[in-house]
Amino acid sequence: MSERYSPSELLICLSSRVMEDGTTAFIGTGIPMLAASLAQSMHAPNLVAVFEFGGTGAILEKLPLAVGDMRTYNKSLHASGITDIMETSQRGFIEYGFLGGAQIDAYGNLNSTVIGDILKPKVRLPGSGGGNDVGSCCWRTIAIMRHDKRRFIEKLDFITTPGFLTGPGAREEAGLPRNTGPYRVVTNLGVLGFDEETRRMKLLSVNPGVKADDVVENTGFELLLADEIGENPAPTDEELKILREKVDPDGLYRK
Amino acid sequence: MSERYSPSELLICLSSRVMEDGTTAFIGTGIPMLAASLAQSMHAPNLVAVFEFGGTGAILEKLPLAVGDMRTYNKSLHASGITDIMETSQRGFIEYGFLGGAQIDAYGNLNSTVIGDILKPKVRLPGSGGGNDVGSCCWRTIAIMRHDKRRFIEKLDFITTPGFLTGPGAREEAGLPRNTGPYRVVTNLGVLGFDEETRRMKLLSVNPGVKADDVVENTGFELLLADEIGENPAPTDEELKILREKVDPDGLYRK
Amino acid sequence: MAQKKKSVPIVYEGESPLIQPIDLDGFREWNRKKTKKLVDKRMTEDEAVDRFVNDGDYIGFELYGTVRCPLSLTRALVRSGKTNFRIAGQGVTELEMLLSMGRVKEIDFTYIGLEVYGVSSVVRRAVESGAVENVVEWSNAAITWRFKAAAMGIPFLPARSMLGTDTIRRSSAKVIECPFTGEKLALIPALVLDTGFIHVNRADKHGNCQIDGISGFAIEMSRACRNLIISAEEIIDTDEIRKSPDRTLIPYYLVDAVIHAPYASWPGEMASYYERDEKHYKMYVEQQKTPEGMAEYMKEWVLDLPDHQALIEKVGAERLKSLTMKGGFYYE
Amino acid sequence: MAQKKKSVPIVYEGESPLIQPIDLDGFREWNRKKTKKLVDKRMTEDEAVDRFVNDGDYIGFELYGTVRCPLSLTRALVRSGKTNFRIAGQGVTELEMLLSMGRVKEIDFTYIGLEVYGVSSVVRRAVESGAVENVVEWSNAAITWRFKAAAMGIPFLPARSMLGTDTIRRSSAKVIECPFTGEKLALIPALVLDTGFIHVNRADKHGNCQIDGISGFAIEMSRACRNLIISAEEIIDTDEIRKSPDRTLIPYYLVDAVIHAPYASWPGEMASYYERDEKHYKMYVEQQKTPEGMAEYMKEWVLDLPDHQALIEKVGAERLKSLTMKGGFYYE
Repeated sequence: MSERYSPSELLICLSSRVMEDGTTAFIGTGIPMLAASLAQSMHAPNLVAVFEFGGTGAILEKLPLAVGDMRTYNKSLHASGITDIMETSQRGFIEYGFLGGAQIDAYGNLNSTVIGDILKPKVRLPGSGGGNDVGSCCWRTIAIMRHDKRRFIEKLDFITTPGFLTGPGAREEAGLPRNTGPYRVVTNLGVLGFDEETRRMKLLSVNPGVKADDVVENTGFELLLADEIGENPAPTDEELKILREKVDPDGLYRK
Repeated sequence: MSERYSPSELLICLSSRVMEDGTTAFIGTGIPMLAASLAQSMHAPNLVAVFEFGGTGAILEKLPLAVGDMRTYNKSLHASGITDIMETSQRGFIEYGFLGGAQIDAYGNLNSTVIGDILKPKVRLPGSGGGNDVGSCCWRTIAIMRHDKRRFIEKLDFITTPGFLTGPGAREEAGLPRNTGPYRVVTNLGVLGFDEETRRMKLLSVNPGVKADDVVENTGFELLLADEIGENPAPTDEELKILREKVDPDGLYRK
Repeated sequence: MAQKKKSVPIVYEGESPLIQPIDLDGFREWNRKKTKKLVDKRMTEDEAVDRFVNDGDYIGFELYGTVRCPLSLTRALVRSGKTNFRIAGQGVTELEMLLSMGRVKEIDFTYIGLEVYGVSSVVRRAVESGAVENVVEWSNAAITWRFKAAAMGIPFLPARSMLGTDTIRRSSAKVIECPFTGEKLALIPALVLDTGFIHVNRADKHGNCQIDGISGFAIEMSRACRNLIISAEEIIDTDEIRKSPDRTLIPYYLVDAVIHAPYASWPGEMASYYERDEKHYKMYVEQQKTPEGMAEYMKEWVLDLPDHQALIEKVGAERLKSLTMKGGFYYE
Repeated sequence: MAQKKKSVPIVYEGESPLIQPIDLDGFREWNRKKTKKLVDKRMTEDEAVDRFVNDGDYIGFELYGTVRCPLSLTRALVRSGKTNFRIAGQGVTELEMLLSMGRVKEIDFTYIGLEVYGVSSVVRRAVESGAVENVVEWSNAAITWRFKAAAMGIPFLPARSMLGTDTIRRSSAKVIECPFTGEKLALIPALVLDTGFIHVNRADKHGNCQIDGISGFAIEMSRACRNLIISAEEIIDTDEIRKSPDRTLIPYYLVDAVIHAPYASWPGEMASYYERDEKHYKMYVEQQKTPEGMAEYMKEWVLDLPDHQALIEKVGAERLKSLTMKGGFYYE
């Protein structure tokens, strides 16, 4: 990894590039927040940030420290509450949702509830929070993960948040809204998508200095490979400048 | 009927006296509004007026002209919307609800939808509005009616709003909240209640100058009579003074 | 998922079919395509009606009685000649105008009447003659819960109202035994409007809306529309919206058209702006009693006027000024 | 009513029993008895906890992360010694305080974590050790819909979330085929709290409450409590409430106790009043990592203090002043 940018900065830039202009994105604290703010300054000035506890359309000038803090509705267009936001998502208004987790499987299902048996937990994790709701009702979800074999595994200890569940048609069969599901997985090794037919995870592009084999080796399930695997451009000078001077001037994510 | 007061003024005073202090009442435009306002000035200073489209706890200084006009939340404690109010009622917070209708039967069911067949209406009436909701979820409803054989009938053309439906246990059997139902019917002839056992309408007291037989004769179904039928005191000087000077200074209801 | 074989009985079904079918995934796809950009949506009433209303649409108006009425839009709708509407029957003057012109085919009916002034003669003529082909009954809470279900993105809401009556018999609701409590429960189906009309106190050009005082069913209905047309007493800067985002009841992304229409609620009232024009309203109440009277009213006050500005001029500045409040819904 | 013999399948049932049974008619009777009079409900945190909380109660806190936290009430609750609570697991510091003291028996769990600072060590210890006897899973939307169902007076709300996951398997939700659309739908059961705690910006002595900015789930939870205890940064005159009744989010009749508690959300933030005390919070995050550290924190910052005033004095006026905002949630 180059010293021009930190691992976090790379993730922020990669996540930022995924989001289209003129769409809405469900933002949690941390990397998604910086990614959305960077996207607003780069290619997506009309990206609408939506925060779970009620903020819509904030001008992202200061980094929120908590998912419902004042900065999530600073100069925003609408400050309501969690049901209004979750129902707006259930109604189909939210395009992107960011997710994280301790484990992910080939269908993009996520675990943020427990390591081990739920009835005798080895590690009790924070739980679904809004994760399951984002994974259920946003049109396209983007998971941001550290990439290793402990996290990218064949069978989750617990499915907290739905990806494609057991494969093609499983979301619809379960009652989840039509044509929704995982879209991208952004990791320290590359960017992954999902095969249209099998709904299994597929490597789309690798990060600078990373080879496709590295990604395969660090994945605990059989990973599909795109016909042509691209290379993600490193963060540009412009991205880094905006990120450091405007989005994260206190350098919280420069490490 | 004495010339000291108008028929409307009598109805207002009778309705007013029914309401206990420290309770809530669902108020529609017209007579219920004046009755609540009079009650606030007489025996029930803590009567909380609730209006269907969102006003709670207004100080009833000016007569509303429409069910959601500014006067229904003038200096009120809470201005919300119809779902908040209806759900507050569904949660059991509203004690009294006022109702009206073109027809009423022995069980206090009301028709405000149609005269004749609903599929070939002779007279299309305004419909349920909030009537059915008030009759379903308030603890005790008070119907205000003109008393004659065309209105007090054996079988309604249409049950718009539930009274005791077909009799004892029928409300609960239908799924309506426990221990709710019709409480009083206030008419130009007297005040009626409902028998605890049969849930049928029962004459409790007659208005000044009216005899029990007059009420029976003007009722189209078999009317139960209380063991002792009282006589409703005429509007007092104090009631009339407050009504005319404070509640209805423009004399809209003095006719 | 492990499957347990159980079921809950549907103990009752209202006999009216749904006038507007439930298609939540279709609504989701529609909402996905609506622009999320802050574009200028200001236009005239005529443009909005032209672009967002079609013959046969299911339409609805948000208001209560004669309060906060989208009447400038209603008049434009009447003048447009569009017809065969299916409507959610809450409102008074709006529906009487459409009914008197024979533009309404089906009604989800809650309350259409003149409150203290009694029954609507226009409604009587339209329904008793059979001109309206289909009338379905609901309570006021039920119709709002229908909007609320759509606003929540779900196919129905449970309720403890309407049960046991002819109102539910003539509705499209169902009654089940609750799978949690075993008690009977009405299920009120979602209702998505093709186009909704709402008049608000203030909006910015993108459609972020503020409403003073009670909000009726504006929050629910605004979220239950494929197309949403807003008229506003005042157009304000988006900076004003951003200063108090907790006052935004209808966010811009729901809105397709914004019309600056002062006094749009006249002869009805507008909270904190103006009171009802009682003199005109009483005159209207008299005229609507006969077909001829109503036709005359429609000609004079709707059809012969080219637009809302012409109405304002016809009513006259002096009359409107006399109705205007000094500010705030706080009588002194 | 004519009966049609039909039914809808319950295709799935979550395996956790309801921690708090559904009794809507009981809730109605409770609500009927609550006073509707405008009485003075001001009291101290200790009095409120003493009067309105019992061992074994199902309790809940309304807040989001470290924002608008009812911490003066939480500290009083800890000091009261009351225990064996069943809780709705949304919140962070409140629950960590109770969990670290072994006061929690069962949790309806959504998210308990430190957001950017990671997992809660207190939660790990309490759940992994089995000290908490029963943990039921929900999503954030689902827990709020549970309050919303109770607030609406109905036994459940349908949802298109949680479906197909272990989250629903470990919940008490059910899945049915929708009687209108035939599609699968989660049914989220109502949740009525025995006692709820909410911190607001302003309240009058009767309990009419105003909240600045986003309202989280205050509207829903306030309507889903048998007892509701409010703390407020400021106590204002009822005349102020009456001047803008559309700012009242929680009406007085829901409220049992009103506590004047400036800086109650410290070390968390309070919209338009003060920002989070990052220095103290980071220290707390470190201390909660070990049982000893957490015990020390609890002793110093909760158990050894007699009341909220003592905490305020311990934090110090200068520190609090440095966190205080100039006004408005509008950064310049």
